[in-house]
Amino acid sequence: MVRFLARRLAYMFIAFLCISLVTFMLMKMAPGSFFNANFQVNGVSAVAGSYGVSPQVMDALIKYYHLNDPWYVQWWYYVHGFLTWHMGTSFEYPGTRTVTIIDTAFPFSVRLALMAVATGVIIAIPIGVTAAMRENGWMDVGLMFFAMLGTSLPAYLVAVLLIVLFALWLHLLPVIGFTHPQDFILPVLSLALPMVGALSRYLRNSLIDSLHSEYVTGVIAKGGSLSRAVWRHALRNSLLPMITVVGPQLAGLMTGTVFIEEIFDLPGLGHYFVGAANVRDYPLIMDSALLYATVILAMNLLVDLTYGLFDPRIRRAGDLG
Amino acid sequence: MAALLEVRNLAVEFHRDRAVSRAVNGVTLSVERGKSLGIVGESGSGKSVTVKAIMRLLPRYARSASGAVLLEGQDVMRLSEGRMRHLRGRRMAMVFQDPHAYLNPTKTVGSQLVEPLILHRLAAGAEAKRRAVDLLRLVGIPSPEVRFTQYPFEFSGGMLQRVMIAMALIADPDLLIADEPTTALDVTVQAQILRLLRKLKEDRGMAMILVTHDLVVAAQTCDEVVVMYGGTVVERVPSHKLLTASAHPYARGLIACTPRISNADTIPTPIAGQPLNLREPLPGGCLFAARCPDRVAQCTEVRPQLEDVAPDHQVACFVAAGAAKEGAVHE
Amino acid sequence: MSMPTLKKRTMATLMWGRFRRNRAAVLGGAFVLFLILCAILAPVIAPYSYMQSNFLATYQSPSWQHWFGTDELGRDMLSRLLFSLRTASLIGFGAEAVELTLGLLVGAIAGYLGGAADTILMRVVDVVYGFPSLLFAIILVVMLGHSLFAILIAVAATSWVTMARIVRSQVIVVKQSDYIAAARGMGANWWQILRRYVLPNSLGPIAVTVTFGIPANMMVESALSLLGLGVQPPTPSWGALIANGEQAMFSFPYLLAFPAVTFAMTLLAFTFFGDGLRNVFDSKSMH
Amino acid sequence: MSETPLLEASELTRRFRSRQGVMSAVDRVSFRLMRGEHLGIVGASGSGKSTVAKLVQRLLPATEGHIYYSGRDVTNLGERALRPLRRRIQSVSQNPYASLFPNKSIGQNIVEPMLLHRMGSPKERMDSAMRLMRQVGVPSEQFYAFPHEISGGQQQRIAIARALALHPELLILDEAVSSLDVSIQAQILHLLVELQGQYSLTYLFVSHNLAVVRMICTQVAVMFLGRIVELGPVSEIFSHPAHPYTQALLAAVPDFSSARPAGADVPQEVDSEPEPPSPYRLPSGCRYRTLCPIATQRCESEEPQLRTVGAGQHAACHYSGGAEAEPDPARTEREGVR
Repeated sequence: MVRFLARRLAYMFIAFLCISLVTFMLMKMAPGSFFNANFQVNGVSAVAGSYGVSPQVMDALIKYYHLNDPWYVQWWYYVHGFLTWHMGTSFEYPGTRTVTIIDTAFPFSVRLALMAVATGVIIAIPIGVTAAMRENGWMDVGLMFFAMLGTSLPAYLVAVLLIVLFALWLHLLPVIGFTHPQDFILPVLSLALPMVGALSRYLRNSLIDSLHSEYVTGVIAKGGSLSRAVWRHALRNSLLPMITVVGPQLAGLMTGTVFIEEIFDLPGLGHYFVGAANVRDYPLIMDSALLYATVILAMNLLVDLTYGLFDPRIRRAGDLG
Repeated sequence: MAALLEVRNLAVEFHRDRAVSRAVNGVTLSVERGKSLGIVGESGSGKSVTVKAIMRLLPRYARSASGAVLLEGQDVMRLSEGRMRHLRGRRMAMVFQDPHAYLNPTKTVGSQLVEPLILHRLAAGAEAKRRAVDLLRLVGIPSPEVRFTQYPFEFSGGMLQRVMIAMALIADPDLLIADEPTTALDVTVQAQILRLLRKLKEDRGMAMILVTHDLVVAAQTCDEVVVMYGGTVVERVPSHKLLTASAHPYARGLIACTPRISNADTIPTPIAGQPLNLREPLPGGCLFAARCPDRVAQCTEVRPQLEDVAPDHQVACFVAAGAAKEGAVHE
Repeated sequence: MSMPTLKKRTMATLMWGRFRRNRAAVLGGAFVLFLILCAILAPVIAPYSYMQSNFLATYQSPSWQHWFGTDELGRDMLSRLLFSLRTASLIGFGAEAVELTLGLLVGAIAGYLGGAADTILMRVVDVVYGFPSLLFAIILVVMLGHSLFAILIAVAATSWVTMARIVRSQVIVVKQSDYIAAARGMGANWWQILRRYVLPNSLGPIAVTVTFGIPANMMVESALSLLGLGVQPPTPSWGALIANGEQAMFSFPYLLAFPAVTFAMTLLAFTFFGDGLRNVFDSKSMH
Repeated sequence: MSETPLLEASELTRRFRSRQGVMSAVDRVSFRLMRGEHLGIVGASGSGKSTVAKLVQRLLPATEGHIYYSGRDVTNLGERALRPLRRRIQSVSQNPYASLFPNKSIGQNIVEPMLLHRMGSPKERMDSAMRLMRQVGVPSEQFYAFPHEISGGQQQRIAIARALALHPELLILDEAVSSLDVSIQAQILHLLVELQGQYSLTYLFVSHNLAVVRMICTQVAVMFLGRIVELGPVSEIFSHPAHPYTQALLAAVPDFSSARPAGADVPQEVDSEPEPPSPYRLPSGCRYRTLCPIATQRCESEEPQLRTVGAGQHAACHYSGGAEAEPDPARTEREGVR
């Protein structure tokens, strides 16, 4: 188990380096940078210009940001900064370390994503179980139709439709704001509903496979009821593969919040990222991209580990090796 | 002596994808307390569906069109699902063909073994475990305490089949139904499991139904055998007469084409033709008529019913029944 | 010897028969076909130009002249929707073609060869799988510019790995099947095996993935344009139309409703069609 | 013995590596199969009998040892050089449905090998496919039926017809009748006997069913955990098996002669199942000794090799047949210790 973990962590680190390298290269290869784009393309930069940057200051800035060093030094500067959590200063928000931005914005995004996943799983399980226990009945067909709607619509479209429904017609919920609990209902629902669609469909199909499998017949033959077979046996076995679905969903949500943050004007990291990409704020782009990559990689690792913990076959094999 | 279980004219149809499959077409059989009944037939004969219908374990798309399944006179087909649950595992228990498939792979063998006790509120906790471990020892599993905490994948097929047998017996049922319990096992293991089943039946005085495609296994293990073809019983015969004195042409054909190790220099005589296609409408007369070497005109017109040809020996065949009557007259 | 007259049947006829019974899938498929036609014929059937503004007819409610109304510049919404369908289809199908090519190549090589080639390729796939795909697309679009081609690359850049994984696992399943062993036993060489048996029998899940991949690509495209990172105006795109409609939704709800509903219907049509395909190819339904 | 065997395996070994370690699925297996003879390979599941079939067909590479075909070493031939050979060796596997091409009709399945070897014109191929179909007893009107539309028995007939399409010399039947009902099994066995005469085939017949092997084969090899423990003519081995494992195997087969008379015997005790050794951790010496009723200390220290115990009969047991059959000093010693 320890060896397995060590190997996975090593892979994870290599993947992290690759991702940082590719992101860095792309950023560098692109025409224009924060400074020369603002100076040479636009004449006077909107941002840098407002600080009255002279060529001397520019030189100082370039030096400060290591922009004249060889590429690998610059790259390492980002990676090292990220790994030691001593990240550099944002271009766009001079004087503000990206750590500060990340520190306030990232927890916000994480909270949003976690609330969405929790909501999604809590709604999806009863829907999946209900549909599976009434396989091909009208309840099943109806629920799965709505689940299909959920899977085929992106979160932001759901957000728009929810806004139309709750804010425009019913005047029930606020659309803008992020201070009161009710402000979060629509954003969380927008993220959760597409997930409910995917998860409940998955759960239903996997439960039905279980319900058709012999071991459920075995439980019934002992005198167990269908609901015991579902809750005590089949659900447990279906939740296991569902972890592999939830993991990437959660990772996807982390970036999916970008659009929701835009639509509802929420101060999450995605919101900052879009701004940073538009003005080529290298440090902020690099650091948030690396952060997201780390989260996704960690999530994938977690999925594998959980899988191992739940499956006795893998767990026992782990004992041996 | 009244039968423990009596099945009367049971019929089961499967409706799926707008197609009808007539799996069981009127099965009548009975088992007495302390006796064992073998149900033999080839795939598609309806033997497995019959016992699953007795336990009411058929999938939802199965329709039991008619008939009665009487357990000590009580028709289980008319029971509510809740009442039925009290019977399953408690009065009638079942052992299946593939033990690895019939156990939940993610739970320990022990937790599944005590489940009937907990479900039927017979025992729980340490008491349930003690009874389970005792039973594991009884069915011949070495170091049962250790085995109790292991998962199904840590068992060989033969070992796991012993666990399944223990699980079926733990609530002390009146009737044990074993559905092809040794088909997936090697011959040496098969011999051990069959011996175990016979021994347990004797010791506990319960009734047993053994479903198998192997006539020799049925003849060696059971007191009485019914032979099925096309979802009907074509012959009911005491097991000692099965291999030597069976009367139905299908039963005789099956015996003739079973490879025998003692006399294997000749290739067995096959039964002509293809098995019945249950998705097509059934023929009007005898279901076996199309493949039967002894067919007479009557066979394609009227479906023969089980008739006595000797005490305890019944056949659904005009020719065989006729011959028996003649024999009786001549005597 | 006389040849009995036999009616030739192929797998395709069997599958069509099975597909036809799923009404939702047939409807979805028909709608997808209709959408493709609309996208191709947009310049012919659009009643107006998508960029021609008319300041005398801004914010017109739906009418006989303008079925879907007009926007703040007086542009015909139906025409703009038709052209945004064209944009979405170009990205949807174009990016899917890129994904399919890359995924088939990588997945088939990894799955078929196995061993070191498989390990290396799958490590690469794992790394790409770790990429935050939407952020990566955003970076790519910002860096490469907002051309159709850049968006296409941005959409396909990370999503090909899904295809590669599916192709690989499918190829492995097929490769281990008894009929491939039979083909080897007959003396078929690796190319014959790949072309005659592995690919035809891997097609099902790949076709299903493609069917679900196209609307997924459309979603990414519209999401990018929602952020203002899509194709540049005046070329219309669903995301931009929806973003636009959202701003005016309180006064002119039809500006939001039409693009949102058409887009949703398009995505649904693909989903239902894909679901039908999956049922057809599902090996369990073969029996 | 001057004749060259059609197929010869010499010290054939196949090892598999897995998480649990290394195991020899097939361990130093040697046999000779003469043209017109039929060799049956029997054993329990996991004995390596199917692996032998795959090895001689060159579907799996051998770890060690050699395969000779008509005297020619084909162990390391490349795929291209193997191609003409493949025409002469064909196989039918246990699961006909899985081995037929699912995307082709049953007729096209039979055409396929001819197509691969560019035999005849399309018309000729179709004609001979239909002829083969009729020969194995499937109406040629069903040419365009698909494998999933016909019964298991029919599928096996088609698989046999497909194997015959290339006119092979050696037909490998890997549990080819095991999944069939007895009435269909008997039909297929008849078909096999009939075809063997017509095409002068040599069969390598892998099966766990001893009765079927006895009917079809002239020679039999009994395998236990990767080793051949007994080898010889069917008539000898079935009438007086020399190896304790063969004896146990034969005793376990339910048979007509041992059918229970009325009011039968009741087994007195429940035997617990002796666990066969793990293929990853074989016992020292003889690998059957932990299950063997006559095992001694010698069996623990010395691995028995196949040796002649009768007319063409070979067994890998220190105590079967021949001069060494009388009690060994080591054995009495063991009993003394007990």
